[in-house]
Amino acid sequence: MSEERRERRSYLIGTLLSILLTAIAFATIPLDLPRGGTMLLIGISAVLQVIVQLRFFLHIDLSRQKREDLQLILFSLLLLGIMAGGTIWILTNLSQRMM
Amino acid sequence: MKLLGNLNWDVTPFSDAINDPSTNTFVAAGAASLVIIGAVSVLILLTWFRLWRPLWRDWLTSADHKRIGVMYIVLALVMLARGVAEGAVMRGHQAMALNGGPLSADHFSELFSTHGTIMILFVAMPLVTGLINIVVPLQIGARDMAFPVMNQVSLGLTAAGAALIMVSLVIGRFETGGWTAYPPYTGKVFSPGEGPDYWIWSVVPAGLGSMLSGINFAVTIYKCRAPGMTYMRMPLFTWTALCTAIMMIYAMPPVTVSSLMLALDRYAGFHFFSNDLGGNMMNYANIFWMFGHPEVYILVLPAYGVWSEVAATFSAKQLYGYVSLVTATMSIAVISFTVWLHHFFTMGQSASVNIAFGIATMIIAVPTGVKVYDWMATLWRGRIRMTVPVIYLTGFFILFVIGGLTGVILANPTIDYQVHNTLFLVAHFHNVLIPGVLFGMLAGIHYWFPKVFGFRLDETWGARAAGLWVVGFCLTFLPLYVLGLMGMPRRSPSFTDPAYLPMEYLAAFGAVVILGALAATFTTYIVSIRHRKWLAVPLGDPWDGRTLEWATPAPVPEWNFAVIPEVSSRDAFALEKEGGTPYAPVSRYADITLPRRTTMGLTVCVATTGTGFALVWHIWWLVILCFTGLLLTMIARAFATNTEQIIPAAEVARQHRRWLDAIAQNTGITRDAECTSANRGLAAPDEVIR
Amino acid sequence: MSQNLHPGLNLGASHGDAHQQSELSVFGFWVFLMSDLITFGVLFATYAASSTPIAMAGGPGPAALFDLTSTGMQTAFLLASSLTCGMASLALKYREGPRRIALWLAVTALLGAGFLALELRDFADMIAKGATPMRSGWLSSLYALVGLHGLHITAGLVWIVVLLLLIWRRGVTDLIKTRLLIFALYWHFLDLVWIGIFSVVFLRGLA
Amino acid sequence: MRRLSVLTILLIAASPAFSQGFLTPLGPVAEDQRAHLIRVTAVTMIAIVPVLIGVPLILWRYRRGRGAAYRPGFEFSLPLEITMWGVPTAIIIVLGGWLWQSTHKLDPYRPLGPDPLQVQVIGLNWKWLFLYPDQNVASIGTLVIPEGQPVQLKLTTDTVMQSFMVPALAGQIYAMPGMVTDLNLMANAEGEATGRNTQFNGVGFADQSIAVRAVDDAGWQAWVEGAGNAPALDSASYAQLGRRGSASDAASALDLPDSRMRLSEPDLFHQVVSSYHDGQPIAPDQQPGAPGYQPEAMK
Ligand code: HEA
Ligand code: HEA
Ligand code: CUA
Ligand SMILES: [Cu+2]
Repeated sequence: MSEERRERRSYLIGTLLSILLTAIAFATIPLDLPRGGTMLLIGISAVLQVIVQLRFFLHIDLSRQKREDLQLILFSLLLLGIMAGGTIWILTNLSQRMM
Repeated sequence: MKLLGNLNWDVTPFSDAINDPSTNTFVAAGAASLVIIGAVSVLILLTWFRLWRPLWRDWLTSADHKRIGVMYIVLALVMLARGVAEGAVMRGHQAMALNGGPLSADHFSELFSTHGTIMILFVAMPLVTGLINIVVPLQIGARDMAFPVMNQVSLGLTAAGAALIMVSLVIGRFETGGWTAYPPYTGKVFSPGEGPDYWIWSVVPAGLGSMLSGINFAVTIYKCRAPGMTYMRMPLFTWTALCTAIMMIYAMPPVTVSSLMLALDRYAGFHFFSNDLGGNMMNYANIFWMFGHPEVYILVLPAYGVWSEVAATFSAKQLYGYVSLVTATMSIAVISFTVWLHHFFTMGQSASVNIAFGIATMIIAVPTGVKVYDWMATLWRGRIRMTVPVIYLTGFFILFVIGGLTGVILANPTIDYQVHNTLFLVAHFHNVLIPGVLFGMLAGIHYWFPKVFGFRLDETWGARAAGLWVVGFCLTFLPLYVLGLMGMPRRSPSFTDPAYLPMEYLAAFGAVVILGALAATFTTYIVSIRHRKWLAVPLGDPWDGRTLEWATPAPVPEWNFAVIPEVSSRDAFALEKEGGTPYAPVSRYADITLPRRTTMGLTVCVATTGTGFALVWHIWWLVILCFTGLLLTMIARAFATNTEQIIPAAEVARQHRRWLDAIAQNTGITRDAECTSANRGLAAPDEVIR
Repeated sequence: MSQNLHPGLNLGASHGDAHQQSELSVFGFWVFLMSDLITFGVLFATYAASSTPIAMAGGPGPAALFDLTSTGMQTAFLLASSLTCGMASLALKYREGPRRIALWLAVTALLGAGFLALELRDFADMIAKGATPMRSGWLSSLYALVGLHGLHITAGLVWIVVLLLLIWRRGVTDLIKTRLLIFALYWHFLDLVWIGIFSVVFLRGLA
Repeated sequence: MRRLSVLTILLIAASPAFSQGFLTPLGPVAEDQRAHLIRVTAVTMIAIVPVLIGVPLILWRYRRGRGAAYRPGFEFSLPLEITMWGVPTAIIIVLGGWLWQSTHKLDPYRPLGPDPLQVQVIGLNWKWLFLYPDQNVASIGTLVIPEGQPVQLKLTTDTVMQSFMVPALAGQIYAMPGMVTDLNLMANAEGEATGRNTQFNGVGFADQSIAVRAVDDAGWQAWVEGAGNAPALDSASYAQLGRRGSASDAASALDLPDSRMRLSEPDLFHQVVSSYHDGQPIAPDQQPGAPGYQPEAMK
């Protein structure tokens, strides 16, 4: 029973942290900070929230059993970065040179 | 509302031929008739020989990875016949295309578009997928794929795409913008007909099917290896299959997305790639090649795997440089995701972008070179038998390095500005695809054929075919390099410069030789089937193999291994044969659980083909019908029970013991008798070095 | 191996084969999700590259179309549904009997449907303002990205219905446990993608 | 180096056949491109030739039954590994360096000298239209440039994507509707060359070639002045050009004595580019190059 309670707590913590990070991200808009700062804040809270959800909802951690899943995710993120980053790099470069 | 959407009698090539008789329309009508005649005669033959039941029971509903693999390869062969014929027609046309040519420009452009699409997605891809399906579970000591039913579904999706392309020959027209289908040319405004829709709805299911295959292969290799089969003990072919699988998983989504975006543009008036309202056609090229480039390495990696197995087996040596080969394979797989821009160096991006992708491209030459050298070192100080696979290997060595070299040349933006979109590029990719991928698959098929069917392929005809392929290839494609350097663009329905003619004639002659090679290949199969008693190798090890798949009878029973083997080294079977106890009796057999036959794959195939066809012709009720059917099939599968069958231990024991007995009664043969009828599939130890 | 191999999975002691098969399925599904991630990634990149005046082609832009309150509410719905989905996993793991599981699943479905309803309302509002996907390249990529996520959610709702039917017909068998676990992965993954969407599309658009 | 010269001789021997390609260059860019091709090929041979020679040798020497040395366990050798990885790596480092340098040097956007001659290029189905805004000359399917002077092309299309190439002068660059790409080139001497579109764009693709003439100063002046009394290129005649057909089709439809027209709307190029950016959809019958094109001016 106590294990169940522990796990339930972990879901609740995850939810609370997610709410907090979402709130921070949304708050940047009415706060009207400089654009760069806003983007940075949004970006950071998004990344953090992804990590939070991976940890508390999807139960990915550094333990041995999970290593395979974690490696899979990291590898996918690498390729995602290459593809999405590459696309943005290429297309912005192109549109700068073509207008 | 029109019940049949845009369909009517005028969309068939027959009505064209009647309304406007000419060489051009007759060729089209002839091709369409061939498809119809072919399909009808297959139906008649099946009925005549009463093959419907076995076809249904043993093949179409089977979830056995070996049978699914064979079906992939048969699909590839059917499509290959069309692809090669189209290649030959194109070469014939171009040889007469000074200021014109027998075919219309429209027809010629349909030809290169179907040819490219078919060859890449419905020949090379199913060959690779089929071979992996057959070999990998055997090499890693598994009973089947991780997801046998999904395996069937993947095949069904691929077959649906292929079926739609075949239909396009008879009903309507195919797309004319090449296998890359760049918009805006393929958009609604410039290609209002059904052509690009055929392309889209062939590519999308094939892409999904390959993605699912990739997942299946990867999970199988990750999770279903026999005990003791650590990563660094896996045979090289399995390693290449793993890397290919990973690439399928990540490289297929882009093409699905870009094709569906094109579909949204065409069907719903979106503006992803249109000229007006902020469309961006450059993004299409970008996404397509994010798939397109990894795709060509998806094809070539398993061929590299075949070379590794063939080189080791037929030189009777351990593979040289296992770790290097594994490292090289993985590097190629990863780097291939960083080079896609080399297909559009000339789009106008800055030098820095071109440099980054150009250098990344060149880097691939390093691991590829390492592999080539490793295979040479494997042959070095071996005892090489010049069997058919080794003839292909030789052709590969000599020709592939030339193709690789021209690849490295293309990787230089400076030079690519000149030869991009010319026949130089066409020569490059045939030069890597044919000696690389297709020779590899042909060698692999020759090598593993006895494992699946229980008899070898005829060596004499096999060698003739291999020789013709090599000669035909050189004659057909090396001249294209010259034409490319002369500035002749690819996809040219005609030209005006008579200086092209000599090389065009040479290439056309080469295409004739290639047709001969194709005929010799089919003859090989026919002759071998005729002589199958003579060529039989029921004991399962015709080549003195080194890896686990050879430690089973031929043909392999449905459950592959009577008991799952324990592995303690690389080249496990070779080591057993040298000093251990190969063919050891088993004391305890257990029941074996296998998936039951199912019609899942077939249903998906039919429903997907129907959906695609209905979408092409805007027959909306049929779209809804077929697509709902597809969804319901999948949902129904969730409720299916009783999906497994059990092979009783006694049956397993009976068959296994019978095989062991046969082995005990046979003395085996040395490698000198390998290609004679004395070869029953048991390898005797080689004589000691003279 | 312990029962904790995949949290939420409670196959009992004597199910060696089932455990093996379930591990295959779960891992296979992870791999599928990663492939799906690339699909979304391509659309994200397309969207980002289309967030230019040229791609907006003189049509309405983010400021005219986005409604932060609605986005916030959608986020809340989805997050809450993630939590209830987690509760369903817990019920699966620690409680015998199907009632609780079914209940939590049903709540998840309702929250998901609420999300979808809000999203559709937003789309309808945008269309009413003339912001159809046919209006500009930017809008095409917006609808494609957000719409694909919405389609995933819809598929998830159908999936829940199938699961509920299965539980009703068969009770909580091993097979259904694995499927529930896979569904949970899927649902949480969609929440992850949504984080990307509200950050990259809505917040960045208004920043 | 000997191999390099052999290769050069071979290429020169074959040059009549290459008369339209970049292997017989007419300008500095193509010259550099050819040199780069030869350099790269030569260096790569270091890695390729051993395979071409080694494979037959090995197959012969170690064939079964010949009784040469046999070492079935040979599977690793450190020196060999180092060579196998090292040599290709070294080659790629060298090639990479050259790639870097030559790609920057030959960036098609880089002018080849101060104050280049401006030419605007519009790709149509299936012809190229050249506009000389400073000279008020337009030319269909023929590109005339003064010899020895840098030329800067600005390219766009008024139809699908195309790719412009004059092999003897410079490599190709894509041209796309609503967008402008650059290509800089120059002719070293008087001469003629052929250019084309290399990106497939429909049934007239093969006809979309252009005659390129590099002429001396007098020839250039004469050519430009001769356009003064040619028919005017205005929106009506431009609409005619948007119809599908080759350059000669267009010339006969417009009754042109030769390829030249008088450019009466110097802003034409920008109008074409911006027609894709005015926020209005383009109906299929208003899209030049489309099968159903019915220009408004002619309805
Ligand atoms: C795998 C890919 C593949 C293969 C095998 C081929 C094979 C051939 N191809 Fe090509 N081709 C492409 C891929 C391929 N092609 C692509 C992608 C394009 C670009 C399309 C576009 O422009 O968009 C193209 C375009 C293309 C063109 C158009 C060029 C242009 O743009 O101007 C031409 C013209 O002649 C041509 C010719 C040929 C010929 C004569 C053959 C053959 O006849 C050569 C001989 C055939 C083989 C070597 C196959 C041997 C294999 C077997 C026999 C397997 C047997 C199977 C079992 C044993 C199970 N091809
Ligand atoms: C199986 C298929 C296959 C393979 C293996 C390759 C391999 C390579 N390809 Fe090719 N390629 C295609 C299929 C393939 N390609 C296709 C289908 C297209 C065109 C599609 C279309 O437009 O329709 C294409 C187009 C293409 C382009 C685009 C050209 C253009 O559109 O203008 C480029 C440019 O960089 C390129 C480069 C390379 C390189 C560098 C390799 C390298 O991997 C080659 C590596 C191999 C070697 C180099 C030989 C062995 C090495 C050694 C012996 C040792 C060391 C060598 C050195 C150090 C140099 N390819
Ligand atoms: Cu092409 Cu901008
Ligand atoms: Cu490539």
